[in-house]
Amino acid sequence: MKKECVTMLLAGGVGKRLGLLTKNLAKPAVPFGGKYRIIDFTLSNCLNSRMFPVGVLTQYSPLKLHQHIGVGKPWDLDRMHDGLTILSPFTETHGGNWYEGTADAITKNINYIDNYDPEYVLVISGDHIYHMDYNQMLSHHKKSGADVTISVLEVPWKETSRFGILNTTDDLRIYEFEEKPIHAKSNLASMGVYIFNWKVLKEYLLEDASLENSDHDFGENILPAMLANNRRMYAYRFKGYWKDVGTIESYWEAHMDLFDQDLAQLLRNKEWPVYSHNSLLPPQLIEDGAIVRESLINNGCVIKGTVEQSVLFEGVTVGKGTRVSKSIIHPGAKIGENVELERVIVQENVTIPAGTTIVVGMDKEPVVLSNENINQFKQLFAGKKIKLA
Amino acid sequence: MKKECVTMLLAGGVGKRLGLLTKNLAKPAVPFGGKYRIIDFTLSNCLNSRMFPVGVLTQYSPLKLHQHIGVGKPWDLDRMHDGLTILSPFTETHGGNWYEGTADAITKNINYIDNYDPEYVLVISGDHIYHMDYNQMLSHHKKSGADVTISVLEVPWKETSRFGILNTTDDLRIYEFEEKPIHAKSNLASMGVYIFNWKVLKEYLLEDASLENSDHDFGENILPAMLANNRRMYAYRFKGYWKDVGTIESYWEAHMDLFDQDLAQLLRNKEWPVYSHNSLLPPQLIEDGAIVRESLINNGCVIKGTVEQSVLFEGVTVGKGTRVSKSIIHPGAKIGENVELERVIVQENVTIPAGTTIVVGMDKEPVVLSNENINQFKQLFAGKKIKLA
Amino acid sequence: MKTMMGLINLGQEHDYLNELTYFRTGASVPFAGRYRLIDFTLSNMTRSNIYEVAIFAGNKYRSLMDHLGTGADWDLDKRHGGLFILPPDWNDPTDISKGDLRYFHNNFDYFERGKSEYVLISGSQFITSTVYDDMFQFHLDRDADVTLLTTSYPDPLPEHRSCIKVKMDEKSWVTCLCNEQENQPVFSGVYLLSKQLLLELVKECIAHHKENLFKDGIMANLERLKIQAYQYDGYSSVVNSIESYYRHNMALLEASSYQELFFSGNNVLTKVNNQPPTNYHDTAKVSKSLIATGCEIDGEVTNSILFHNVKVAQGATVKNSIIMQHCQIEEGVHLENVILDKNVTVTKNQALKGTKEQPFVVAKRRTI
Amino acid sequence: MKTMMGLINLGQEHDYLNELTYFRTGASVPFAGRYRLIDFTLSNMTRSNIYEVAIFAGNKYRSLMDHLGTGADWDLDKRHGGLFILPPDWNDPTDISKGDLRYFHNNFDYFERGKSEYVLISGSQFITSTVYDDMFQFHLDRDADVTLLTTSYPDPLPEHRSCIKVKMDEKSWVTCLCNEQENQPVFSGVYLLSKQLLLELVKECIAHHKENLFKDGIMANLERLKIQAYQYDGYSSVVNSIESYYRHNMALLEASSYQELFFSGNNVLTKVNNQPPTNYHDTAKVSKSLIATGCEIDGEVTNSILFHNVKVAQGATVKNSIIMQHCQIEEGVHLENVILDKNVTVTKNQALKGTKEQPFVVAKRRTI
Repeated sequence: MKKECVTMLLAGGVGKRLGLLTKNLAKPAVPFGGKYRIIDFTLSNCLNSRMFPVGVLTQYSPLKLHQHIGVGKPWDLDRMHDGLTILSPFTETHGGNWYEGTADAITKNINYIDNYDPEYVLVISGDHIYHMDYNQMLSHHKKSGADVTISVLEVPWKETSRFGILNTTDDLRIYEFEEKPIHAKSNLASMGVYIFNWKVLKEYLLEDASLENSDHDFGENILPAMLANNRRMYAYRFKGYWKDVGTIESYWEAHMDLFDQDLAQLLRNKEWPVYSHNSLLPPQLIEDGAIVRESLINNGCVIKGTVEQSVLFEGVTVGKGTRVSKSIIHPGAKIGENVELERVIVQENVTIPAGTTIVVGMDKEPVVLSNENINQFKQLFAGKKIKLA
Repeated sequence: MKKECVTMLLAGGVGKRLGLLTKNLAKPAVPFGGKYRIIDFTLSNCLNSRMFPVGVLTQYSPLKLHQHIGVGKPWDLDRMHDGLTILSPFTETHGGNWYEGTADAITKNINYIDNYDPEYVLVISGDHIYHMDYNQMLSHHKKSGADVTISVLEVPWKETSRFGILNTTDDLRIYEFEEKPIHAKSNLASMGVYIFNWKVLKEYLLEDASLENSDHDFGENILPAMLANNRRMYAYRFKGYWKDVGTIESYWEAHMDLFDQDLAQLLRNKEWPVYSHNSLLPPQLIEDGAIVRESLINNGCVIKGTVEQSVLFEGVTVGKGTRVSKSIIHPGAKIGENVELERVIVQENVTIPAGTTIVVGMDKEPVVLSNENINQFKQLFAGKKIKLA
Repeated sequence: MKTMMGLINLGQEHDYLNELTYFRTGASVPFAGRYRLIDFTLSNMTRSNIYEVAIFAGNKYRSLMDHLGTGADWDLDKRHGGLFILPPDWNDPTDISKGDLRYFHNNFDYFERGKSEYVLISGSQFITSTVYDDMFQFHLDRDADVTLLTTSYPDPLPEHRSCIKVKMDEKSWVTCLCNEQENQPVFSGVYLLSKQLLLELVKECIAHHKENLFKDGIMANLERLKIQAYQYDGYSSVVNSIESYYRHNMALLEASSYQELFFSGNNVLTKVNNQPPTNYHDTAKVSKSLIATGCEIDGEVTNSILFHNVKVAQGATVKNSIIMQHCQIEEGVHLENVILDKNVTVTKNQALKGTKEQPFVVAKRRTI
Repeated sequence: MKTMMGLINLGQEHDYLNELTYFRTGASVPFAGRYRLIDFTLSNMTRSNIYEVAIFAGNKYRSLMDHLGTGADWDLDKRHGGLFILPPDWNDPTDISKGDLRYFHNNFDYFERGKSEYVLISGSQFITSTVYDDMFQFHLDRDADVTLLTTSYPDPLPEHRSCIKVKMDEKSWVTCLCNEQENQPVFSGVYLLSKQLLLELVKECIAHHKENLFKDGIMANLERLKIQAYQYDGYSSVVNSIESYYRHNMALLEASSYQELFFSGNNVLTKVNNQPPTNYHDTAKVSKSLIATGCEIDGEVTNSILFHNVKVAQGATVKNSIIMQHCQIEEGVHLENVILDKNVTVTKNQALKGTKEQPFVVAKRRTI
């Protein structure tokens, strides 16, 4: 079956800087926004842009991720011939075959792509929170006659040192990459969204695969090689919210962004819906005496206490006399009575015992609570309030 | 979600003795019977016995197999909470995690099984052609109070040396295993279908996992250890057709068995249907002058020549003046004009050039034809008839 | 293995919910913040090892078809078995059947094709969350012809008046089925019999120009058939009037009832609607309320039920009310003892007030 | 991105296939050994980047619902978009609409909900295998109000008599739509317009008490609307009578027609039926025939079409006939120029014979 463009979604990231959140979970599978997992934003972009087939490349701790994605039903990507396929590393006749880098992951699936005999390949990752119409970018790519188009975001000049920066001519042709430059010449940061002409990309992938000391990585190897060969590489300006939730702090921030009236549209934009598995729990019950303000709450929550500036995933209970503030509570967590939580992230199914107080100051990194460390906290600070300020 | 029994389907087999048929294909994915793949029989057994959830353990060359199985739709195993899950090896934080034996494959998925908190685990493999009601075997297992029940088949005494033989007391309690015994004491051969009490099995799996020089194999390690400990192990008699299509010869034989009126029921038993993906091709067209006898033909075939005692998968064309006899033709193969084929297996999408003759005698192993070797045959025997007799 | 198929017979249910059933059959009336009445029966069936369910669709079945879709949300989008919506589409000129028997007559082939030997029949007005496996085992163990699911209510309510009461002997064989006002166990409308017996009774009823399977086939044959009563003690309610509909919605605001109905067993399955979590804004004031996802709340909500995607503006108050999906409550509005059907907009500063016995019901798509 | 939704309008089609449409709508009549007539249109749509398809179901729609199931077999079992079967289920007492306009009136919300700006409308009698993407691009490029799919037949056949003929100028703007007997391009029943225009025309027609969207909304407005004709040259046929039905089935026994219809593009999608390969026994003698899977053949079959699961016993002969699924032809039977609807049994030594112009049609489930 011939398709104009095949999408390859890199979902193998380890997400080291997310600490406990990615202990047994691939980064794209980390819960987000009271209902979603991070990868839902990218998969919904694929559906809303009508960009399929989609090959999803997984590697690290993929169990939950595979369960979540399944055959792509929530995103209508369960299609007969051009839907979603999970591409994990697999055994061949002689031993294993792990992906050794982002480019290597594509190289090992050249057959999958060639099945569709495409003109273009869209490469994206499942790590970011944003809405984007890839189809528009593809139209732009076709018009410009580029070999590669890289989507870029204008970032504040003072933050350029945190990003991969693209230096371009006025017509957005790229002549230089700078990884986290101290003195940036441009504020156009790469979003990790690429469209390649497949013929060109394939050539570079095969070349790169034969190099022994290559990391087989797009940013490190493939794109620089193309630039060195003077390939036509263009930047494509993206406007809108885009966030790499790569650290605990940015993960927490992205949630607080959801209380901003404008950014609330990230979840409730009817023109660009974000899809996920639906909760099977009954509506939330707000009991007599509860106070709920500036918060996002999902099905099955039972609230007796106070919830402020917090995001509660499904099935969370909040006991009487308890205050949950500036926090993110993952599915099924049970917060006992007379608890005080501020700026914490409570993991799935964790029970916070009655009387616990954990208040984290704005200058400290939010604390991730698991069943293990909540016990340590309890032992360490038995009877005392924990303030990390 | 609690379930009484979890099914674990071992589908990682290499199938070495099937030669070309398993060059790039896991054995369970090898085409069978004009429409099916070998694993369809086991998966249909699971549906017809209402034995789910099913965890399918894959490892070697699983691409086609994964595509074929998907989420289990053809077998109605695409269920919300208790359907089919593909369990491939995956990476953990530190390196890879290949399955090292049949028992190891289960050990590495203890969490999957424990999710359902089952009393029993049914272990089967995706390599055999048979109809079996596993639910009946489970009832028997429960009644007998066994720790393990092993399904057995009475084989002709002269063939006992080809099987794993179980020696039992009169009430079918197992007291000894013999692998391919020269002088068998019993003709009860194991079919590789086991039901374990999960608590007992788990104990043995964990014990075995800690042994350095174990092969982590059910037949080699787990069952002998249980026997040594005097666990209650019983045989369960199965009656009916059962075939391990482990060699080219037995693969061919099993196809010829389909012309036996009784065994034809293997494919057309309405009480025990075998499900697979449906062909999307139009009905077969038998043209003027064609002769078709004692054959099974699928959709999309266009027959101008003669077909006898053969099985044609979908989309096969047979040219004018051609005779196909005692052969198995995989999907999409094109047999040119004036060809003569006897006792061959033509692989998917292979083109047999006009005028080719390949006749294999009954004393030789049937020949598997691929696009590569058909060219070699052509060069070697240009203009000559090939008779392997 | 003996198995049951499910049959939800809406062919004999009336449109008893006034404004709420102007455009839809009773079974598809929204309930408890995210469900439709039929979801309870349907979920009970699909959890009970029932893999094929037929629905006699009655009239006004379009919203029902829309709600049920492919059946995927109940795990019924299957190739073998699955969900069969059987609307009244009669084309047989020789057909003499009447009442709900017409559905059987015109769908005989469906029953013949099905593989299950037993049929579990239910309506949509008995609301509970359970599985029928124990009842099935009970039916087999007792070797009954028919088994009725009964339950008892310590304090009889008005809605139980029209229910059939069941008298039985000490071995739970049914001795009398009638509408007496005594406090007897109530028949839930759920019963179980073999397919063979069912089809015999249907044929007999049609041949004798009868109109109602249960009344004419089962009740009238009480002497001849061996009928068992299977007593069920879980949380349940009967919804057969606006008043009982309102009351049983409101009952779920009690944490104990909410827990009993929704958290004592499996989940009640319903149509997926992909709403984001509900957004409580700065000025929101919510208490004792059941709130679905996708709502945006700036106002005050007390003792009420909001379905998905309801907006309550700042300065609006909603009290003792049921507000269905996609309603908009604008600034300064006051609602009390009101039921708004879906897609209703109440414009600025309007006030609507009913009583608890007679809530004010607004039909769907109105702007007030 | 501009997108189309599909609408298969059976609301204005008649039951023109005698015995074959006694119990089913024309769209669900079996065709070409494994399909139903509607499969062709539906497959064309789902291949054309059309992700939502509505069907105005007409009468006798039960077999249609049964055939379409969840829509999975056409990749239409989706959460957003998908397949919507809209049967005649009218409950609006204020409804004054007539004819196929009633379907629009009673399903306005469906059209309003849909996301596509364009609607491709089709009946079920034009049989071809194609995609509509080029026609859509043509419509956009020409900036037309309406685009009609037309085709030409070098040798006009009886079935083309009742088709609408299209006259156009050199820029393919339509100048005349009429039923003249001249050999003009034939309108296929497939046309395309914006949803906005469609709904305007519908409202206008209803307000003026009209009865037929195409006749009263499009043909009558030929002056006012900019109508393009998009000429299509692929293999096609029009099936609107028993005679044309029989002839176009038989045409597919020619290898060239078979290849053109089935192998020139994508597959025609139909309901999955899980049949094993067809079994040709020792005494089978088959030539020039189209055979579906699941058949068991011991007898002689010439110039015929067998649907799935047909049994032809030893000594039976089937000639120039169409035998639908699950038929049993017993020993010694002779059939010639016959159409057997499904589930027909022809008992030993019976002979049935029709003519090519008037084949002998046997309604389903008969035993002869």
